[in-house]
Amino acid sequence: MTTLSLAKAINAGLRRSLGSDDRVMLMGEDVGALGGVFRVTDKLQAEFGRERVFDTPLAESGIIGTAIGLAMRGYRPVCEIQFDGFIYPAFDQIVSQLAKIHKRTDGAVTVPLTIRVPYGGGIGAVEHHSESPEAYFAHTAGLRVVSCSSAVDAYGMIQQAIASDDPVMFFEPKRRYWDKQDVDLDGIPTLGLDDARVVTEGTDLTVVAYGPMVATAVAAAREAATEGTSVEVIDLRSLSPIDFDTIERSVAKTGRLVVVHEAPVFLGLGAEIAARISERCFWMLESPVIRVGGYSTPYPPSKVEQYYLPDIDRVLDAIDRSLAVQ
Amino acid sequence: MTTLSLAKAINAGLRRSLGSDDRVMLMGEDVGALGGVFRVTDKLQAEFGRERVFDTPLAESGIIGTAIGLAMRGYRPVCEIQFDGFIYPAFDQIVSQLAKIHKRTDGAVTVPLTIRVPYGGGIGAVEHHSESPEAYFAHTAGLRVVSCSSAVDAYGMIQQAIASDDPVMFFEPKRRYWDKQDVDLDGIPTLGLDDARVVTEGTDLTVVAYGPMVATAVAAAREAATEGTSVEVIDLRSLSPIDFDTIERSVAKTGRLVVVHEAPVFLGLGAEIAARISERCFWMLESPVIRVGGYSTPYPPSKVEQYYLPDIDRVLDAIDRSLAVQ
Amino acid sequence: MSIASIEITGHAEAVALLPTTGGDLIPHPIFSTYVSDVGDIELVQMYTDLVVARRIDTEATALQRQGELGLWAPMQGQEAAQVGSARALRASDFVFGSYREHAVAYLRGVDPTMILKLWRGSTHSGWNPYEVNMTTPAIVVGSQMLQAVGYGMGILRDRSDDIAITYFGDGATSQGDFSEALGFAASFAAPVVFFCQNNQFAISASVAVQTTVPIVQRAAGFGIEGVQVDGNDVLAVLAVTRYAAERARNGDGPTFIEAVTYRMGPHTTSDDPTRYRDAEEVARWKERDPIDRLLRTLEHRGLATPQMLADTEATARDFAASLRAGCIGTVEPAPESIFQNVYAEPHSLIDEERAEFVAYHGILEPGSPEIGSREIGSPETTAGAR
Amino acid sequence: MSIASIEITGHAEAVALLPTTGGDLIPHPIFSTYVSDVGDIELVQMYTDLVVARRIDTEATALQRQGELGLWAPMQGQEAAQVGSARALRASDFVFGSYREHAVAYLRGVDPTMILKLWRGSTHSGWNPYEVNMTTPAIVVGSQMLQAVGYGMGILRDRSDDIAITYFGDGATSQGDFSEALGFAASFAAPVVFFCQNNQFAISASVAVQTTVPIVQRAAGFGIEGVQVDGNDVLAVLAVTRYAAERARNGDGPTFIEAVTYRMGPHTTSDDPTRYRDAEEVARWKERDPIDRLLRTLEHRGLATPQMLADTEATARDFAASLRAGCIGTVEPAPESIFQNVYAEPHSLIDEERAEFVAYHGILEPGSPEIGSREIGSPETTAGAR
Ligand SMILES: Cc1ncc(C[n+]2csc(CCOP(=O)(O)OP(=O)(O)O)c2C)c(N)n1
Ligand SMILES: Cc1ncc(C[n+]2csc(CCOP(=O)(O)OP(=O)(O)O)c2C)c(N)n1
Ligand SMILES: [Mg+2]
Ligand SMILES: [Mg+2]
Repeated sequence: MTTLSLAKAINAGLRRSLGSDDRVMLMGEDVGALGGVFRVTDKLQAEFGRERVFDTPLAESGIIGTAIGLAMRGYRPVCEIQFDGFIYPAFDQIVSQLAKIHKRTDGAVTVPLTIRVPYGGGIGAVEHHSESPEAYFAHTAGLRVVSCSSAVDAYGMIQQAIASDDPVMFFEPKRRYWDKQDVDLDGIPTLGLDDARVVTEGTDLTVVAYGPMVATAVAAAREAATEGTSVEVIDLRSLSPIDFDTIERSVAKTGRLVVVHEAPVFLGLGAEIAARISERCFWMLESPVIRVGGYSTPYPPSKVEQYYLPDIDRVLDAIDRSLAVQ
Repeated sequence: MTTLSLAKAINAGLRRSLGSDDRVMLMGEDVGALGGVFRVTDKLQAEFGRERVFDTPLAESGIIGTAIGLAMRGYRPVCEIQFDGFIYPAFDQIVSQLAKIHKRTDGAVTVPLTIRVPYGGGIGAVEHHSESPEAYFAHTAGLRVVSCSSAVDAYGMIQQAIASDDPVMFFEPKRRYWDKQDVDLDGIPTLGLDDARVVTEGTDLTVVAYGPMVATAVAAAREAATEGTSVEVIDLRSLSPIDFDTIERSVAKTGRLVVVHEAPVFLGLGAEIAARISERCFWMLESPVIRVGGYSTPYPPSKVEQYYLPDIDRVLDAIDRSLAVQ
Repeated sequence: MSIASIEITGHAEAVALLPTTGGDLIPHPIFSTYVSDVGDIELVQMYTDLVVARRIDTEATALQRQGELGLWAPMQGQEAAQVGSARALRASDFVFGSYREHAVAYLRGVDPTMILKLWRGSTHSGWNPYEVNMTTPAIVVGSQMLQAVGYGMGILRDRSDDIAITYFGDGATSQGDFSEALGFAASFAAPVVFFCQNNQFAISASVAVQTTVPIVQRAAGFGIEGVQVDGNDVLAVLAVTRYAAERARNGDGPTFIEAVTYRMGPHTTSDDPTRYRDAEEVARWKERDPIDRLLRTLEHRGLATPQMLADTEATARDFAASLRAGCIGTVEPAPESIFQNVYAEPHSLIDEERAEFVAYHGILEPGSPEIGSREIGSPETTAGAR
Repeated sequence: MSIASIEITGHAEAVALLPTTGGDLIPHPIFSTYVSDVGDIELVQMYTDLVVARRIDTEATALQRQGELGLWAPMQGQEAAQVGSARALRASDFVFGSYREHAVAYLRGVDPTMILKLWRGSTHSGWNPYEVNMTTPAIVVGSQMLQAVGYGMGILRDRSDDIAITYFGDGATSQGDFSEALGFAASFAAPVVFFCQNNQFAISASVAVQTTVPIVQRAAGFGIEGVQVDGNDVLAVLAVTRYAAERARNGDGPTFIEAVTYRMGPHTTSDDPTRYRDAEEVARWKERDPIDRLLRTLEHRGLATPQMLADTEATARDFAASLRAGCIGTVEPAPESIFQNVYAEPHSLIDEERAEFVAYHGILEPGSPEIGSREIGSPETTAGAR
């Protein structure tokens, strides 16, 4: 066991993938000498050389477009998009190419490409550095979308993402980069990349969260416990596909569901979860599914971001509101 | 009253906007001499000149980016994106610029820009010509997203969109371009751009649709009526914001809701509608909200598109399934 | 103007080797040597290529008119640009095309029936890219060049002397992705040939909408060598493409070729070019027809014998007949194929949707009778050009 | 190589007018006349501009270190490029900047306290673009150039002789949007000046990652005239920008300026440049400091009197003091402001969310005590460079 921050756990996972498969490459802006603006690729260029870990010109579409070509040549590129808000120039290459090539070619071409995206707010940053664009990609058929919430998962999931023959959008909760955990560097992940995880067991209500909000949900559950409410917290882990069976099992037990994410509620992941669980658990739900998330506004200046972001209190409020329905 | 196809109604609406406001401009690929690949801008260049109706280089980001600049200079550009599947190169300019400039500048700058997008399938086209990308934009704060379903609405709504001081994504149901209606060219729209419309009144079940699926929903309602089921059909018209009050009023009456769109069900507009109505009408719903839509796959080759698209039968099946829940 | 900055001293005439009126080849100080091995047999072979290419095109257009294809993007006028460049490649090179390179696909060894499948609506592709080392059509204008560059970066890393070549139109050069591709190619010295078929139009937009200077000039701005070639001269195109390929194989990085040609037909079978161009202009380019151009050289050399012409015609006719038969005999995809190949690995949502689909429809045979056709847009729907 | 295609005969040295070591101005056949009106008073004025600009920068950096700003993007080393170009503009011209043009904003008349507000996290903007005819910072690299071109197209349509100028870095030239902007500007002959501050870095990436040839060369590929200028020579920058502006006003369309300069400081206050560049390189550029450069000319002319230097210093000091006071006195936005200005017209969803927000929080005062701060990332969070 090694104690690692979430960022260092991704670094370790990348190192392991680079070490075990010669076809893995890291590319992006500042991933080389600098080691990335969050140091997630720290020292990897020195270790694996400039042919396998390299800086690209400043062009996100170019990064993804060339990575697709590399993948077609048999490589397994891992692209870093520096911040959430800078992924949109690559949208066409991601949505019309990356996501569709396997289908387009009737299965002849696979594109095993991983796109790492530090995302989410809460770090006091300027505009475009705190967004949660995951719903755009989850709505796009042909992509897998995942988000880790802990160092252990970060380490395992990045390797699973790279090993997947499908394109994977790998969303990293940047405000949790410095959260530490003991990681078994020789361990093999116990869950599949698509599986949700019950993080905290409970019986009165289910909270589904992912990425940066898992810690918030767990803290809220702990707080609720002190008031005698038993909250089950599920870490979604995979946003496309979603492990609805795990959610359904939990709601079958609790009868109540709160979904939490930073992205705007309107058409966010919570919409799909609420819609599907409201349908699948129509007779089991004791109160409406409540969604807690960002507002339908651009991400605000950092001086007021704490009012935009879901926090423990807002999750507790939602729990209370759900429990109030009898 | 003049009988016009939906495409010609948009043409007439554009003509009227161009005629009444000198700051309105049309720009895009092939909108000039050709009149657009669907002839929606037919003859407008001849009528209003090359300064006001003009072809651009083949670059969607360039179209939207320069249109933003024109809008900042006081113009009201109307941009045509030739087909749904070609909007993604402009995604960054739409999502990070167009949508956010008003907020970014604390209200100092408004960007009254309309983006026309022929969308949806059913026309036997090759890849990228049949997509329904509206959810991407509806999830984006700062944009208004609308879709017309009839010539009358097309004529009124395009003028309202152009007159709006907000950026408006104007989705045109291309497979309905040739559907005709009597249009009062001097009429003033009776509904606001944000308002939904009850197209068919009914008491047993509500079907919400928009754009190309309204005709399908109406046909299904007609069919259901012959079997003694009274279906109320709502044409959403505005996808962001959504007129939930109108939907809620209807569901309060019928207790059952089916949502239909061509876009994939997963994180499509139906997800938000189902989530919100399941919450707002928790005690009124007699059966789960059922969503009928595209599958979570890229839009398929045209020889099988009829299996991908919702049709009357699939809507009727959903109605039956909803009614079967007692 | 040239002050204190870059001087563009002008770009030479487009390279040409075949005389326009017949007669001896035009000597070129650099490029002639690149086709010094091309003798009578090779010229006749290229002539046959051109004739077959045109026949593929006319037959496909006819099939579209008869309802067998949903759409077709004719290449008439551009055969030399495609044949000349494709003939410069090795089998192990990789082609990233747009949607109009039917002759290139044919020369890569794609069964032309497979080329038609996409336009018929039976698939988004038609062939396995790895079997012929050529991608299936890229419909999003500008999307394929970056992929070619990335593929080229992979070639470099493999220490291979293969190359990647990417085809695109004049319109495509306005897309940001195209410029990014030039930038990445230059920065990584990728072994890529950028092959622009400047056919003067992007649907209705004249090339003058895209650029105020010759397109070839774009390359120099990225430090990439550019060559302009007469795109209706199959020999010159062969020469410059061989030259560019050689540079790439030698580690000299990317080259940009602008083949100046003309789209004789409509943009696609849905297009109406009379709305935006003069018959006169078309007539002028008709005189520069690439097949006639080569034929005049063959005549000059006494190679255009009745026997040769009859053989060529027979080849083209047989070809067209088998193309037609293949097209009409297409086995349509099974409805359930919608759910195939969305992902390479299992995916719970796809499985669920497929199960619902099967429960609703039952298992349907490939080419099942059409359902819900009353819901598909009216016949006029395809009238708009695409 | 130059065969059969474009010949790039080389681009002249970057334009320079101020001698590096003091002494008389360097005469230039074209550009000297553009600054013939610049006498002693104007030179001293520009010197003051440069000194104040640097003080804004150092003060802001200090404020960031003290926790008053979340981040700052220093412009040290680039003052001449900004001051020289901004001084070439009219008030009615419109500036589309990136995020580092603090000196430009200052010269447009933006109260520097307003410049800081964005970096403090109190707003995304800081000033009303229409009051000073300059946009607030564009954080997405490459996004502003197309907007400048569109604005320029509007100027044309208005038959005005205003111009638009857009600032961006060397890294930004790799973005597709930049090339599209050049293309649109050329096609529409838009009155736009493209002003590239090539400060040699895009965060850690040397300009060599972006291009293998001088950036100025890019323009010619689009048929746009390019001029390379010594970006640390405020007079030369003034001259070439006046030249470019004149061309635009005269209807001669866009011009591209590459100002060769150096980012002396970190990319932002979060950056650690020791990871990617030598102290030696930095030292070499220190010798080319733009303020010292002008000072030497002032000395040569006897203008660098103790009085002048003291005055300048006093101006800068007062400026810094008021900047600091303004920053610390910033009135923070009210929490409810989240919902303001999302749309210009009423929007039911925003209304609903705002109502819920108010019901939950009550009405909060501007600069309300922080809530939920335990939920915001740990302090180390801002350690990564941005
Ligand atoms: C991104 C994108 N925008 C628009 C279109 C619609 N479209 C199809 S072909 C075409 C013109 C392409 O012109 P060019 O690049 O010159 O190629 P050509 O058709 O002449 O071979 C356009 C605008 C598209 N396919 N992709
Ligand atoms: C689209 C986009 N990608 C990445 C970033 C992150 N980023 C911020 S500044 C920067 C470097 C910009 O370099 P350059 O254009 O040379 O400007 P400079 O910072 O040197 O002034 C990067 C990569 C961004 N802001 N926008
Ligand atoms: Mg063309
Ligand atoms: Mg720079």
